[in-house]
Amino acid sequence: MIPQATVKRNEASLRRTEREGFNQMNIKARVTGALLATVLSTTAFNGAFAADDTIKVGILHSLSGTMAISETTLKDAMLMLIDEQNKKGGLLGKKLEAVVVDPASDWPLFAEKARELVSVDKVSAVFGCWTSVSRKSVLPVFEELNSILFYPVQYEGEESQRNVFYTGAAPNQQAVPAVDYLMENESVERWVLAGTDYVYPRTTNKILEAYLISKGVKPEDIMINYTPFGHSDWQTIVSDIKKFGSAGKKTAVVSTINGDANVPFYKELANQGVKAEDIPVVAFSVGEEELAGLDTSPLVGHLAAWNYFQSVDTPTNAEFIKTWKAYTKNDKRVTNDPMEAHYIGFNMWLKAVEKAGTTDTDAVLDAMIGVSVPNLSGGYSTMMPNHHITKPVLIGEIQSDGQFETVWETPGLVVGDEWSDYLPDSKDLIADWRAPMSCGNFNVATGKCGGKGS
Amino acid sequence: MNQTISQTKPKSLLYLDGVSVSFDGFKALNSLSFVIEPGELRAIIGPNGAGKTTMMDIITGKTRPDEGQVFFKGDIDLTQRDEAEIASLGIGRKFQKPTVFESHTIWDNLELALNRSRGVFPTLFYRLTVDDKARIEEILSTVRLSARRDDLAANLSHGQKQWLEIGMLLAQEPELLLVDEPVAGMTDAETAETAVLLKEIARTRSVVVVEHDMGFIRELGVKVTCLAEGSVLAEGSIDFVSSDPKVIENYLGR
Amino acid sequence: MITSFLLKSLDRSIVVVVAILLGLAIAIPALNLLTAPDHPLHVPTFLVSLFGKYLTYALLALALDLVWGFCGILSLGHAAFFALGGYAMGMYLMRQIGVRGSYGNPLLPDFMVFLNWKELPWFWQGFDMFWFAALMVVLVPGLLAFVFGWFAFRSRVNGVYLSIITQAMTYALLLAFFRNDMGFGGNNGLTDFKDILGFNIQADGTRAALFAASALTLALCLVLTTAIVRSKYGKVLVAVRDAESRTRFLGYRVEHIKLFAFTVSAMMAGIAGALYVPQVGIINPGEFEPGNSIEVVIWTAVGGRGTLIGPIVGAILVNGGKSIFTAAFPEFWLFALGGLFVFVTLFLPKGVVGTASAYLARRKAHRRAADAENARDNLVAEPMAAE
Amino acid sequence: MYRILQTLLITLCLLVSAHVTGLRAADDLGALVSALGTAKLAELDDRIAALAKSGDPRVIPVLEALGEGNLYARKADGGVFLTTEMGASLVLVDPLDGAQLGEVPKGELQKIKVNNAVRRAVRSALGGLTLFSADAGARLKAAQSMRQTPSADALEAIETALAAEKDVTVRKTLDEARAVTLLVSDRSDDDKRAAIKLLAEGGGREALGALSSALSSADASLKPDIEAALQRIEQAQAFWNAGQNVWYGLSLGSVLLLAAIGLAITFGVMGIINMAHGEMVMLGAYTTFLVQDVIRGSYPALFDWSLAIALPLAFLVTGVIGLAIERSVIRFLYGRPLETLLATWGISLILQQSVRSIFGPTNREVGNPSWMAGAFELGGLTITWNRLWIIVFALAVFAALLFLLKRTSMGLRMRAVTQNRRMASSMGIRTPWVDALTFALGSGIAGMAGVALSQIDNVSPNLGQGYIIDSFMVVVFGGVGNLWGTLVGAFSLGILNKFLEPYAGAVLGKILVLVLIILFIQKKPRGLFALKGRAVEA
Repeated sequence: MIPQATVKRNEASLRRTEREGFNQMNIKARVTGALLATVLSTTAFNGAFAADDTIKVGILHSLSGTMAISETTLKDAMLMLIDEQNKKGGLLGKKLEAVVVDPASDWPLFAEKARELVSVDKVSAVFGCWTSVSRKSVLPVFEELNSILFYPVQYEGEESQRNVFYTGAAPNQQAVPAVDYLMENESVERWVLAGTDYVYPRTTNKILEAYLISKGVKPEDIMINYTPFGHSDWQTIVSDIKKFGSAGKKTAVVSTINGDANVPFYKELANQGVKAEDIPVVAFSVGEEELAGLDTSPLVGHLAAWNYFQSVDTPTNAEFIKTWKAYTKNDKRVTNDPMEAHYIGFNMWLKAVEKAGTTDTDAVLDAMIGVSVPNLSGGYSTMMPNHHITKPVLIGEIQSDGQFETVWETPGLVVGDEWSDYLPDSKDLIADWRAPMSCGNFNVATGKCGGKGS
Repeated sequence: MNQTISQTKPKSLLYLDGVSVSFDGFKALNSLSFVIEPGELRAIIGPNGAGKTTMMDIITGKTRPDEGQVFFKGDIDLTQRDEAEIASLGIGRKFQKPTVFESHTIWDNLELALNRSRGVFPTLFYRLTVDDKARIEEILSTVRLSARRDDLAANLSHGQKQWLEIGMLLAQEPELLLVDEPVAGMTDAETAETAVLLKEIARTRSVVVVEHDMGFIRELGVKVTCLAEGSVLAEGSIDFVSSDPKVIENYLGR
Repeated sequence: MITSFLLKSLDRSIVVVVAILLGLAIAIPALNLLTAPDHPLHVPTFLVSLFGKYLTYALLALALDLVWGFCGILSLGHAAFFALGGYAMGMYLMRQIGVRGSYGNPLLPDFMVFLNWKELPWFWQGFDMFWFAALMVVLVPGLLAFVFGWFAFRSRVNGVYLSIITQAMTYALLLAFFRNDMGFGGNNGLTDFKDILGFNIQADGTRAALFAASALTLALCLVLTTAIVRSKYGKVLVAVRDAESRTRFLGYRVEHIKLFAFTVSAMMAGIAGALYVPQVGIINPGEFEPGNSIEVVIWTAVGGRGTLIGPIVGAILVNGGKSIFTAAFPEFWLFALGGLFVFVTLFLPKGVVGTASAYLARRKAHRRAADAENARDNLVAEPMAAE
Repeated sequence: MYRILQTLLITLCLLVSAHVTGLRAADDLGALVSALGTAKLAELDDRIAALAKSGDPRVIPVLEALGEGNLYARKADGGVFLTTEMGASLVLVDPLDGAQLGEVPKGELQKIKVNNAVRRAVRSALGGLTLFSADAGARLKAAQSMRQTPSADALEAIETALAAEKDVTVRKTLDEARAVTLLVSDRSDDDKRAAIKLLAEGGGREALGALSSALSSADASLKPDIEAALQRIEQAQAFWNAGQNVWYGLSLGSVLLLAAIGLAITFGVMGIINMAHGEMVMLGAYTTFLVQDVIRGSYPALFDWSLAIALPLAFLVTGVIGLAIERSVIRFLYGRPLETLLATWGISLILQQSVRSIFGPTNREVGNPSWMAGAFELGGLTITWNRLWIIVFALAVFAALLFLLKRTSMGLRMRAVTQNRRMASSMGIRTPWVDALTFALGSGIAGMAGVALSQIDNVSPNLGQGYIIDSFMVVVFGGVGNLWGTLVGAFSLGILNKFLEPYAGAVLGKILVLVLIILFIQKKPRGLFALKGRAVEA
């Protein structure tokens, strides 16, 4: 019985690289696998994978529930990247095999599925998560089982973990430059920090508030507002913004409003006539994907800060967009920043595995630091010892075709700063995962690993 | 009339005075007054919508009157109490439509109705005593359901359900029993038997029977009150009431 | 006769289920800890936690069944009690982290540090002690249920209205716990736990022990609910379900009867939540999601409400299915899940266990009817013969 | 003064450079336009000013195109053109004489990049140029833009325009623009005082902004006047704020009403705990998307009619789906209301996932027709058109439904069946058919609500879930089975919510509303408009 199961899996994995056969075989194999694993709960294939001739990559993105709207695209992007790599001959002479699961926007399920990917499917690395809470939920799993997670979304920072690589932006790679831009180019003096009430906006706004005050902005010129997830009635808040903006000083809105709530927010902005020339809104969570659901012509000129825009004019990007459209068989599919983050992360992992000559976690973790791969905006991104990467910061204005046009960009690359310099409790902390320090929260003031201590 | 009633209040078992209630403008009871003496068996007749069921709702605390007084045993104000309290005071009620606990056995139905402490914890730790067992057996034979004690109440015939409900009322040991149309849907034989049963019950307590079946009421042979449009139309023996022209016009319609 | 038969068979099946649970409580940890990883009977830790989670869900469904199946109160807010119990446990686990947090603050959890909280809020006091947290696990959901039920049952809020306001309750709690200002970690909730009662929460031994604890608790609660349901109080519960005003006219204080069941049920749900959290490693406001409460109802319905084993079977079936399908058909599993709910309501209104036992009962009844046919004459002659 | 000098200097330089490099340019204007093509973002500001300075009306279309991002430079020779899009290519138009110059692939041209600063410059330049336009609308826009961004240079132009202006509305705006501009100029304090007085009387947010910025730079002697004016405006604003809150409340109430009204039929009248109700709303929104998609692709001229087309279609689509659901599932569940909850929850999962499979998980674009975009001012209230139409639409649907139920024979049958099924069927009403139609009606109305909600919310598979709980709250709060209850419930919850929001914040406000509903149900266990009487509890 045991050999039978193994044979089945192998057959399945052989064919899995073909897109057409992919779903069916995958389903079959996985049903068998999962049934055996969960129902019989035997060890039918513990250790039976050693001879597998594929390298498995886990994809942990919600395909249903509230986050499917953002995460499904990333799943498709990963499948495309894996597909492309297999066309180029795979990795270490083996084919790559994607293992897709659906954590269904349910945070505890993220942890369960992560555990399943690592301990049952024996994947070599996992690409996944979107929300901070899903990442927090799976962190202990990756730590315990010693596997690797690539996290592709901009986040609040304040974290550096041995088994996680953060390929999205830290606050200093997005929020701070955006505020700088508005201060310098638009001479903004009054600020509305509007966000969804969760940890990313809270932290980002804390950092921004400290930063703005350090730049001489008066506290009464800062208005902070939080709304629940999926907030859809923005009338009061938009009119408050207008009111706040009519104090005779140039005003801007820094929006950390999340996903779904953005469409009604922008619709209300447009209808109440808040023009970018008067009160520009700069957003950190609005990308091409979010704008696809909107008529953007009344929103022209509102801003977003990212590390990548689809409109970036480089040959690598053009190639990437072409492949993406061909892969999804949809000429209107857009690309966005988290997709680029997966692109960078995936290529870094490939390179690190080649460098290490194995997919063994410890070896890859060591090899990752210092790896440098091209990003889509024409430069190179490097994995830093704090497991964050270097990126350019781009400020773009919304165009009437739903794209962004870069109006400003940092002269060089910005290194992701995991522990913000503007928060009192984290300014003394750094992360460095190279030996001998190997610490995610080293306190430079006390010279000890393990946070602030006291 | 009011004067005589207030004089009878202290010794009467049930005392209603000037009770009115309306639903969405419809006056279901209009200054209704009457008295039940201890040990009395009283029949109440009246056309549909005369307020018979509403009267029972008020006595048992299901509906609060807009105005008027309702006293039990002289000085217990029923308008201030809820159903459970009133039931514990000793007023039992049988519904028009037989209402028994269908997913319980006949035995369990009676056990639940037994007049024992009804709090959460007493029921939680209740054990069937020898006395209780004997009492249930006794009622079972009174209502002629001994043979079916372990059957689900749902499986009883309509008439049997009526009896079971009467049995439950007996188990409750009320001082006053309100019975709403006990013979509706019964065969003649069952009707006659029910009359016997009610008379038997009335020996130890007061009973108020609401019924349309004039034959049945005649069989009971007790004082009759006729209600119409929410107040008392006539009161007296069955012959007296049924010869009253107002009653004939309003109810008997001959 | 049918009832007594049903009761007897129920008795037997409950004994069987309790025995299975006790067996699992010993066998699974043993197979996990004592066998080598490549042994054919080895149970990987991954599955131990997964099964442990199912058992806590089963306990939650059992708690719901006590009020829904036996008392007719369809609570669409039971996940709230579950989550509150979970939060109480989460707070204890959070306090155990101590200086091992990212910021090394001995008193404040990480999320408070980076939101600049200066001191521990009053409602976090005491949670460093396990006994206190354990007490809160039952007291907080119990108290909420008591207060909520006190008002609702006294005003005779019934049926759909009650369901909707329980939903409003869990929705309001969801929004409240989402707020970072509440001091429960906002959307991220509580996570990154280190140890429980001094044992490393990620160690295989701890996981096995948690599994065993879940199985034992479930068995205990099953026995407890059986006792409740079997007592005269349990009969009153069913009476309230079937004919509430009749019960009232018999002199029972229906609001007290309901309140007790509701509170006990909420406490059980709280315990389930407390066992759930250390096994999945996170508690966050998502657990208050009204959809979660509806799912619990569905597990109960699938298994069979009004039977004590049904909810346990239902919770394990549906969640097991979910685990398999989310991995096997990530894009299509919702169709399967949705289809299952429609199928069960249409074709198995009594649930899996209900239908099975009704089938058995019918077969038995048939046999009995045949006997009765033969004995009819005797029956008329001797009314007591059927006893 | 400095600014004028600066502009003059730069214009001079430009003119010189244009002469030097632009020997081939026919005239100065041409050179100025071409200079846009080679400018960096930071330089554009000044080159726009230079163009504006020319005062030539031919500049207007060029600046407009620049602001809208339709001005391109040819990569080959740097020539600057107005363009209109034609598929993958652009139609070139000569910037000055408006001659069509044929189609060119996009790749050959380079868009002249603009940012907000440039757009502002374009706006104020256009303001100066169109102040004397023959079209009153254009003049009004110009006056508004001058009021928005006052610049002392423009004062004389405004005054000239004011002298000639006949149109009352334009005059009023110009008056305000003059006052605002005067405050930043170096006119006498008396003039300024008069301006302050005028602004204080007119009120409005722009005045507030202009006055508060003037406060910081004004002479000490003017400060008390400005402060008094500010206070006066703020008082007036406080009054309007209350009115604005009522409006927002009504608007939120109308959204709640729309979301709940279909449920008032399926749940309120039929007693089905219809968890798939939100998905019907979602399907209505997707129907709108499909209609707009077809229109965008094939009949762009019909876009303003898209909602009118989508409404009956959405009603049909969701009605038919509702019919199918009723016939295949619900009809087996009458009399078991709590089980309808489970089955419809299952159906809602299936519908959601179907939409996700067909349309993808991401948001779909549904645009506002022009008559639903923008806002107008009513006294101190800002009223957005889409909200206004949604209120009108919600009330219309409500009225139509009321009429249908109370005044038509179909409605009579529906009420008969839901009140006493057995009696109705014995009177010859085909109850199954009426049930199916009633459910279809409820679903169809939910679909129409979806058309309206697509105008203000995401069109995504999750759309319905956001409304389902609120809808149930509204129906239960209003009293199950009572349409008027739903109406009153929706609007009172909407207004309550909006009055709580400024004090408690959006989240806490919502929590408070929920708690209040729970408490209210204790007080009135059957909602606001409960049916009373004996029959209810029997």
